[in-house]
Amino acid sequence: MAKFKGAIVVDTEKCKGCGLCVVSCPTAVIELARGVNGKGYHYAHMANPDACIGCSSCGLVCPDTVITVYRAKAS
Amino acid sequence: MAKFKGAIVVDTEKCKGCGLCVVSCPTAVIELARGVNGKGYHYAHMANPDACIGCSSCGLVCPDTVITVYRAKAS
Amino acid sequence: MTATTEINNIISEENLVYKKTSVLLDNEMHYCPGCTHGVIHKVIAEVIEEMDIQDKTIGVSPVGCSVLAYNYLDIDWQQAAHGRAPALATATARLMPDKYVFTYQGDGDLASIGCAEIIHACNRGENIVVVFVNNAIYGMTGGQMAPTTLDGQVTATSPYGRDCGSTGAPMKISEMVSLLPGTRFVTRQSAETAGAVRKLKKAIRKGFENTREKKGLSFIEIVGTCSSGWKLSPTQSNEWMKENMFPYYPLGTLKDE
Amino acid sequence: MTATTEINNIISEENLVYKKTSVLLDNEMHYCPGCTHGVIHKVIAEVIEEMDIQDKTIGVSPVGCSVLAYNYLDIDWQQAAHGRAPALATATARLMPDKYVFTYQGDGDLASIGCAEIIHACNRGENIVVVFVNNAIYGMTGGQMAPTTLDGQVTATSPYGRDCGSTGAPMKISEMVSLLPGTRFVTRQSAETAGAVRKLKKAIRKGFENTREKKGLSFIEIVGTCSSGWKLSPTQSNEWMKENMFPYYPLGTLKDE
Amino acid sequence: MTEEIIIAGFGGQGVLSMGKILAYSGIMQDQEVSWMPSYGPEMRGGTANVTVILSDDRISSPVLKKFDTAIILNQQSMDKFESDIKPGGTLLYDPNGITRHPERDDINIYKIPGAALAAEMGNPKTFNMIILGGFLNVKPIVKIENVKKGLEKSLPERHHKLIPLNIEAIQKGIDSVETVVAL
Amino acid sequence: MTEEIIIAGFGGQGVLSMGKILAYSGIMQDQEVSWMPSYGPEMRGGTANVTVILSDDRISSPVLKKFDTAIILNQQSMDKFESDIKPGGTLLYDPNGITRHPERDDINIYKIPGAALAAEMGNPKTFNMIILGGFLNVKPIVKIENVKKGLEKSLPERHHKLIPLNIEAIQKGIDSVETVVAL
Amino acid sequence: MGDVRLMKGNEVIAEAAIRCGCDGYFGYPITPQSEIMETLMIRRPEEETGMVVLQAESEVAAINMVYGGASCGKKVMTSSSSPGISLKAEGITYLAGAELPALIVNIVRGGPGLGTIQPAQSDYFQAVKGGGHGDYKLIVLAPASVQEMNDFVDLGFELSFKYLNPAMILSDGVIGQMMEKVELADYKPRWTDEEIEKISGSWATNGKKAGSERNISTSLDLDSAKQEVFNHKLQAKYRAMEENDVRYEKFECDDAEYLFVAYGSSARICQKSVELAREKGIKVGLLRPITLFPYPTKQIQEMLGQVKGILSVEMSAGQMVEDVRLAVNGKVPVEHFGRYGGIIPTPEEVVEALEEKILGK
Amino acid sequence: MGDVRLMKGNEVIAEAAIRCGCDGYFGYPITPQSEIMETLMIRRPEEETGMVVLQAESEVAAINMVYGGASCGKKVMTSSSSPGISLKAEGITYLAGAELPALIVNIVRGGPGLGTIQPAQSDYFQAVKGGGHGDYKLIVLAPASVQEMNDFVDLGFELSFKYLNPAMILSDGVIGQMMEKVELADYKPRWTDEEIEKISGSWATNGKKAGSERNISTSLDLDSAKQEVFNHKLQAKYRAMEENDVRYEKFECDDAEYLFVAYGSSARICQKSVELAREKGIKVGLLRPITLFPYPTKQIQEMLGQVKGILSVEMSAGQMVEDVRLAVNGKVPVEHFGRYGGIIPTPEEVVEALEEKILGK
Ligand SMILES: Cc1ncc(C[n+]2csc(CCOP(=O)(O)OP(=O)(O)O)c2C)c(N)n1
Ligand SMILES: Cc1ncc(C[n+]2csc(CCOP(=O)(O)OP(=O)(O)O)c2C)c(N)n1
Ligand code: SF4
Ligand code: SF4
Ligand code: SF4
Ligand code: SF4
Ligand code: SF4
Ligand code: SF4
Ligand SMILES: [Mg+2]
Ligand SMILES: [Mg+2]
Repeated sequence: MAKFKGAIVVDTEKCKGCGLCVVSCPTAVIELARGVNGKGYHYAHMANPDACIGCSSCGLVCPDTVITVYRAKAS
Repeated sequence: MAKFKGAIVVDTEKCKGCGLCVVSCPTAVIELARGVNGKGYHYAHMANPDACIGCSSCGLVCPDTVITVYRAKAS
Repeated sequence: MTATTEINNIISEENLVYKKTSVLLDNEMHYCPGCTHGVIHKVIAEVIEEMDIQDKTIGVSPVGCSVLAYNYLDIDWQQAAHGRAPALATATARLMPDKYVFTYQGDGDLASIGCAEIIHACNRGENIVVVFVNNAIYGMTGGQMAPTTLDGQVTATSPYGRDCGSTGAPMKISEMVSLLPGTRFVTRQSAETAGAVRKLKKAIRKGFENTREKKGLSFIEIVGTCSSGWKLSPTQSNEWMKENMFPYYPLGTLKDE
Repeated sequence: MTATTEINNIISEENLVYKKTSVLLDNEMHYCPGCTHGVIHKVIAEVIEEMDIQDKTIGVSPVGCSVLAYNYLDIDWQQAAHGRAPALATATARLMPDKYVFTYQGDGDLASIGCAEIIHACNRGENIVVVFVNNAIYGMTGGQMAPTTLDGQVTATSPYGRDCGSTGAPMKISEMVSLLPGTRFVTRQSAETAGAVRKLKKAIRKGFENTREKKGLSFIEIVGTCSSGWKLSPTQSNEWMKENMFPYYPLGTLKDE
Repeated sequence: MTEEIIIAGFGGQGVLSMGKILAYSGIMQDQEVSWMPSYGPEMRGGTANVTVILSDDRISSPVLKKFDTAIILNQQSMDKFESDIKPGGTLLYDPNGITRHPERDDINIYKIPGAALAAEMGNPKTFNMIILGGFLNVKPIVKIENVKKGLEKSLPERHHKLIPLNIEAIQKGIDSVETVVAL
Repeated sequence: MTEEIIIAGFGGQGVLSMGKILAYSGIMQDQEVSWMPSYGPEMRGGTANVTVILSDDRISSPVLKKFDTAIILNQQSMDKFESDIKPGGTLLYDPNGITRHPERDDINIYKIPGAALAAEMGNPKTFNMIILGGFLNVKPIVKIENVKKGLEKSLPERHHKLIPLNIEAIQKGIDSVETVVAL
Repeated sequence: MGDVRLMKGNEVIAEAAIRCGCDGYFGYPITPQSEIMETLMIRRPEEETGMVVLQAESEVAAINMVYGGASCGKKVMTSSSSPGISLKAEGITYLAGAELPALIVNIVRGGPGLGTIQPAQSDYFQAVKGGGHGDYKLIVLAPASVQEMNDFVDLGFELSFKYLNPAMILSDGVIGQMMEKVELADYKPRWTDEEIEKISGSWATNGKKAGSERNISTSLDLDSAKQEVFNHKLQAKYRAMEENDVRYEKFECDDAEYLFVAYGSSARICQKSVELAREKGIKVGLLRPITLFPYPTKQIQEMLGQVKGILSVEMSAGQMVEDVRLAVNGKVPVEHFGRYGGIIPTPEEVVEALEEKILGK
Repeated sequence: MGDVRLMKGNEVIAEAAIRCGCDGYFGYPITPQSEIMETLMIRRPEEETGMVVLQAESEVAAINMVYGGASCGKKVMTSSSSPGISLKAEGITYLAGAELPALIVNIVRGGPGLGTIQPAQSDYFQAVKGGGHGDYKLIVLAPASVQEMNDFVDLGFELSFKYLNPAMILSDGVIGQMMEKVELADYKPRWTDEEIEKISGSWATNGKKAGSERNISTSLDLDSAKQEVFNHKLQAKYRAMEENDVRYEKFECDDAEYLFVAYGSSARICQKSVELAREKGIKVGLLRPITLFPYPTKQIQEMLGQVKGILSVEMSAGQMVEDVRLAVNGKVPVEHFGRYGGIIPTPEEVVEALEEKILGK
């Protein structure tokens, strides 16, 4: 089991649904939503939150810098 | 003794007296004249004609292409 | 504890590990989804924040998709005529030697119309950082061929694939400028993975540090994507880039003096 | 037989070994005494005569002392804007692929203002010959600094000697263009001795032969003198060139494919 | 006869090509036509609109301020163009995504559920042809046979197999118009 | 007082600097001056001429067609400028290299063997000062002390040691003028 | 009727170039005219007619490629939009100075500087008075329809070769981006070497013919006396253009008491304004200069007996209005109405401007 | 009296730049103005005042260096001659579009193309109507003496900063190559960072100050509505220049029945022509526009009650004459006399032209 637990917050209104975070996540946390945001994009969201290790990969690769990443020692 | 005898003809009116032929001659044939031509240049001339071996060096380096070179088997 | 409450516990100030730097403005970027320009902007902003040089940094934006870079980074900016950013940066750096001056240029801007300006700025060793975004296409004008477009690549002005026989080989700019004594640091990076982004950040930081030490010109090429111009999705674009661009434009540092 | 009669005997048609080619016109050249441009003009004219391509050769003259090259070689000429000769030659060669097109350019023209045009023409591998006369100065405008001016060299715009720290190192153009896949033949020659002139002629001939075989771009740099700009006599200039230019711009062929 | 039309909506809705097919149809019946898009910044996305004019006479301005007909496909365009319809003119719109319906009472107003019908047809690309059909119902200024000829002329050969589907969509549009206000 | 002068000769004869010293001398006695060279193509060699005006009033055109005085130092310049001297004006020339002597009879004509005198002085660089002296003989428009001041002002410090030689040459020139025609 | 299509103005330029036997196009992308080169690239004329199409490294390179190609006696062209045309200024004056025929297309956008990419007519001065240095003129054609975008390519080359002077098509995004019905011209074959010899043999630098003088393409004459003579020759040529090749069009001018003068897309808008104004009972006509140089000065003067005031309508802050005023020379009031920076005036506001600025007087 | 020297116009430009506290010069050699940069290099101002002097790789680079330097709130300048100025066209319109102050010197030579290196005034249109694209204007100063070459450097910067608009000194080889007595200005120190902050803090891109908005130097606005508003602002600025900063000089105008209008070196020649004509009993005066933009339109109009005819004298085929005609608007005959392509008219032939073209009428 991972030593850290993580979580991300996506600014869904600003997300452009490019999917780069999805492929960058080592633990397959993120998916694009079925629904669209105000701009018509399928925004990213944590589909599998438990798997998040807070590695920041998604945040780093997001071109629109709409992901904030948190990480805590696994309890 | 050289196998060839040479001679050059300088178009003295067009010569600019740069002296490049002088230094290029392997046998020190050429000198710049004391007098000047119509343009005020000390033109090149064969000061030491006997030494000419017709090697064409002077002709080749003359920027104004005013030297014609002749060569004959040494008699 | 449900998953949601657990997440809510994690999401708190003290656990914050990654957020947008304040040097990035809130203006929404006009770039297409997945555009590499966004990642690069962010990385530059982070370096500026970390080095605490926001008040001393002047960016010079090109004509290209990043023409509006000034809308996104909260620093002073000059918007250059197409290809001429190195000329602006030259004057700016010489007139204000204590400032950090960088150009941000696309491949059309830098390698095509601005070829003379970049080569001469590199040769003079201006004390600037050049951020060169090579997406192998003219993004802004609708996807025409650039000097860096790959052999056979389809663009609006090479609709049957670039014919290098008649248009020349894709230009390897980093290789070229690394030969000039004026460049001190020449590196080729990318930005498609977290690791690549981290490396890119180190490179850009090194560039600005070189400026601080008045070392001369740092040239940072970033091989990027243009999903609109390439007519692929952003993720497909990354794959295409890895498969086609990286072999021709190998990543790594060419010069570090 | 007196010396004079002997000479008169030698001076006869059948003993002729060197004379002005008819491709050179009778117009007196406007160049300063000893200027390398004259030698190079002659050599090009001789190659054109020997290859019998006077009716198929188009010269493109630059802005520089050789702007009036069209007054001296009896072929068709285009007079280009400063630095742009490679652009003219590109169109001319592409529109008339059976012709021999060459540019004749100085170092200010080619390396400074025309930097983008020469690099892109080289990169595209245009089927032309480039004759590049590097005399390390702007001759025509009265001896200002060129990109190829040597470190410490005094010119009108570097009156205390070129300061490479602030103006950059003298540019090695042949080295640079030899890296571009579009160039097939890149060589650096000189013209100060008979031997050098003969070699230069071979190089220029090879360039035109490459054109005939549609091989692409041949780049022939000639390290030359500018006695007016250097403020030396023509013979002193040659010495200065050998001592100072040749070590920095070593003669020889860089590429022959 | 001169008909001055604005077609306005999102970038991806096929606004420009609908206009183009309409204009081509006009040519097929020997009319003068003009098709004038608004072209945006050197960037992607956003709204799109096109002014199409069909006339028996030489066309003067291709850029207009007042229109005989407005075909409106999103809210932004409704806000922008509703007031530009000439009194007595025509407004046709797809209510999908419209939050503020038209308010004028001096024009003819028609609705057509284009998006819904396209979804029904299982092909979102038929959307613009359905709308075109709707327009041809209320303003039959070009004959269907000329639309067909226009399609033949404007589509590349390899897409000609799609023409029947397009005609079907147009027919569907013709059949699906709902009158909101008829003067 | 206004004196409009043309000085014309070969490139190497010091025509321009003679004009400059004359102009500087004018400044030293608080006159207005102008010095206008003809500047040739971006190339070396050839002829040189300069128009120098000294005046107590503001100077209008620095470019003139007619001159009070012409100082002529080669044949080409004689051919070009002889006719441009105002009736009653003055021509001063060095006969060295002149194949066609001046023919006008409505002007004052003076000869000065400048080249010969310079050779005599063993310094060809004094040539232009000798000519200047000749001019000052026939037109003493500036005082020698002002010429001296002008030389001081115009020559870089390191060349000040040459001033006595220059003054000597000027004196030689003043003493060596020969009148050809005096009206 | 020939080949009738619905096409964009920009695309038609490309098509017309191929069909009129153009030998070479050299360009650099810039909105709103990149479709010209893109259309050419798609059409692959190198396979069909042998035409050379090359994306240059810059506008500067492109115009100098044109200079090279034109020097060979070939029909060559380039296209760009405002900032790119500014970069071509040196090359353009060289073309004029070397008396070379060539076609330059400017699809104007809003300026100054990088400006906007929307249509404008603010490059009139640059085109007509000379963006480059020296006393030279371009032949400037202002199409007002897609059909004219087609026709003026051929016409531009024709005039350009007639006078050995570069010609410019001055248009904007309205005409460039709009589609209209266009009847394409029939294909003319490219000139053969023999034809070029006949047409341009006395100056084309395509290889010195044995027994004849070499040809030189140059704009240099260090001898200013000769340079002045050459300039007189240029001026005489420009006067001949003014004499023989002014083109213009009139709408509803017979009974006009007022006059719009407008070119290109503004003229299209003014046509509508004429209709609208006449509905209101204002007798206004439109004179549309087709050639901006040579300018229809005489044709405007001929209207002066009849009209009481003139409104020059342009998408600029007031440029062509100077040429109208120079023609009118104070005889009747001349005012300017313009929207600019990328904004297109509506036919309605043009009528309002007429009422306010001319009738209100 | 200050520092009086006998200097060439070109040299004085360099000297004045150093003395007026210029921060940077960026240029590229071209005859007949290379002495400007050469003088600067000899003077080594980098050691004296800290001024940066850099030989750029081209005119295009030089003008864009000026754009960069001007963006920093610095006093920067460039100089060139006709072909080089044509290459700067894009950069110049960018400066105008970004509202940047800068000084550009054009020592005009005969054109078009490579032309000659002799003096000419055939770049008037380019300077005054706009060589670059878009609706913009330069402040154009035309010195007629070496003293004015000195004075207008400082004045050029002053006006340029007053209006945030590039200024041009339009001169030629007559003034550039001639020597006259000149009183050099006293040294002004270069602006300190604090002064720059005060003068240009609201726009200079010299580092974003904490707590204040970042500054951006740009000419782009993709929104054409905003671009039009911006253009209106520019136009208002140009009108303000016309209101407040027209400069001109009159000679012998009080009783004049005829008028020469001429600028720069032509005005010097015309001064002599006035003398010559008055010797013949012709009452002619001279109005010399010092600012070519803003143009002394009103001042010409004020002469119209008095004069019977006007001769515009320029070393061009007839450029400024259009502005004279626009001012006169048909009230009296206006004719042009010019020599060009590098030829300078003589005072005598100007008088002849007056007699023939104006008095002969
Ligand atoms: C002088 C000039 N020429 C051309 C253009 C049009 N133009 C705008 S951006 C661009 C190319 C952009 O490509 P690149 O530099 O690769 O940037 P990208 O958009 O790909 O990031 C061109 C040609 C212009 N604005 N100005
Ligand atoms: C656009 C432009 N810029 C500058 C010049 C001035 N100019 C003429 S020749 C020249 C440089 C010539 O030097 P180089 O190319 O080295 O030739 P050289 O005379 O040494 O043979 C320059 C700067 C010009 N004519 N046009
Ligand atoms: S990378 Fe950013 S913009 Fe792209 S889908 Fe993920 S959150 Fe959205
Ligand atoms: S922080 Fe790491 S594990 Fe968590 S979602 Fe982002 S990429 Fe996946
Ligand atoms: S090289 Fe030629 S020009 Fe020079 S001195 Fe010899 S002959 Fe004369
Ligand atoms: S031919 Fe040879 S030997 Fe004779 S003069 Fe010339 S260089 Fe000397
Ligand atoms: S066009 Fe390409 S470079 Fe431009 S924003 Fe879109 S993806 Fe990025
Ligand atoms: S200036 Fe130099 S390059 Fe020019 S002709 Fe004289 S020596 Fe030759
Ligand atoms: Mg790109
Ligand atoms: Mg050189």
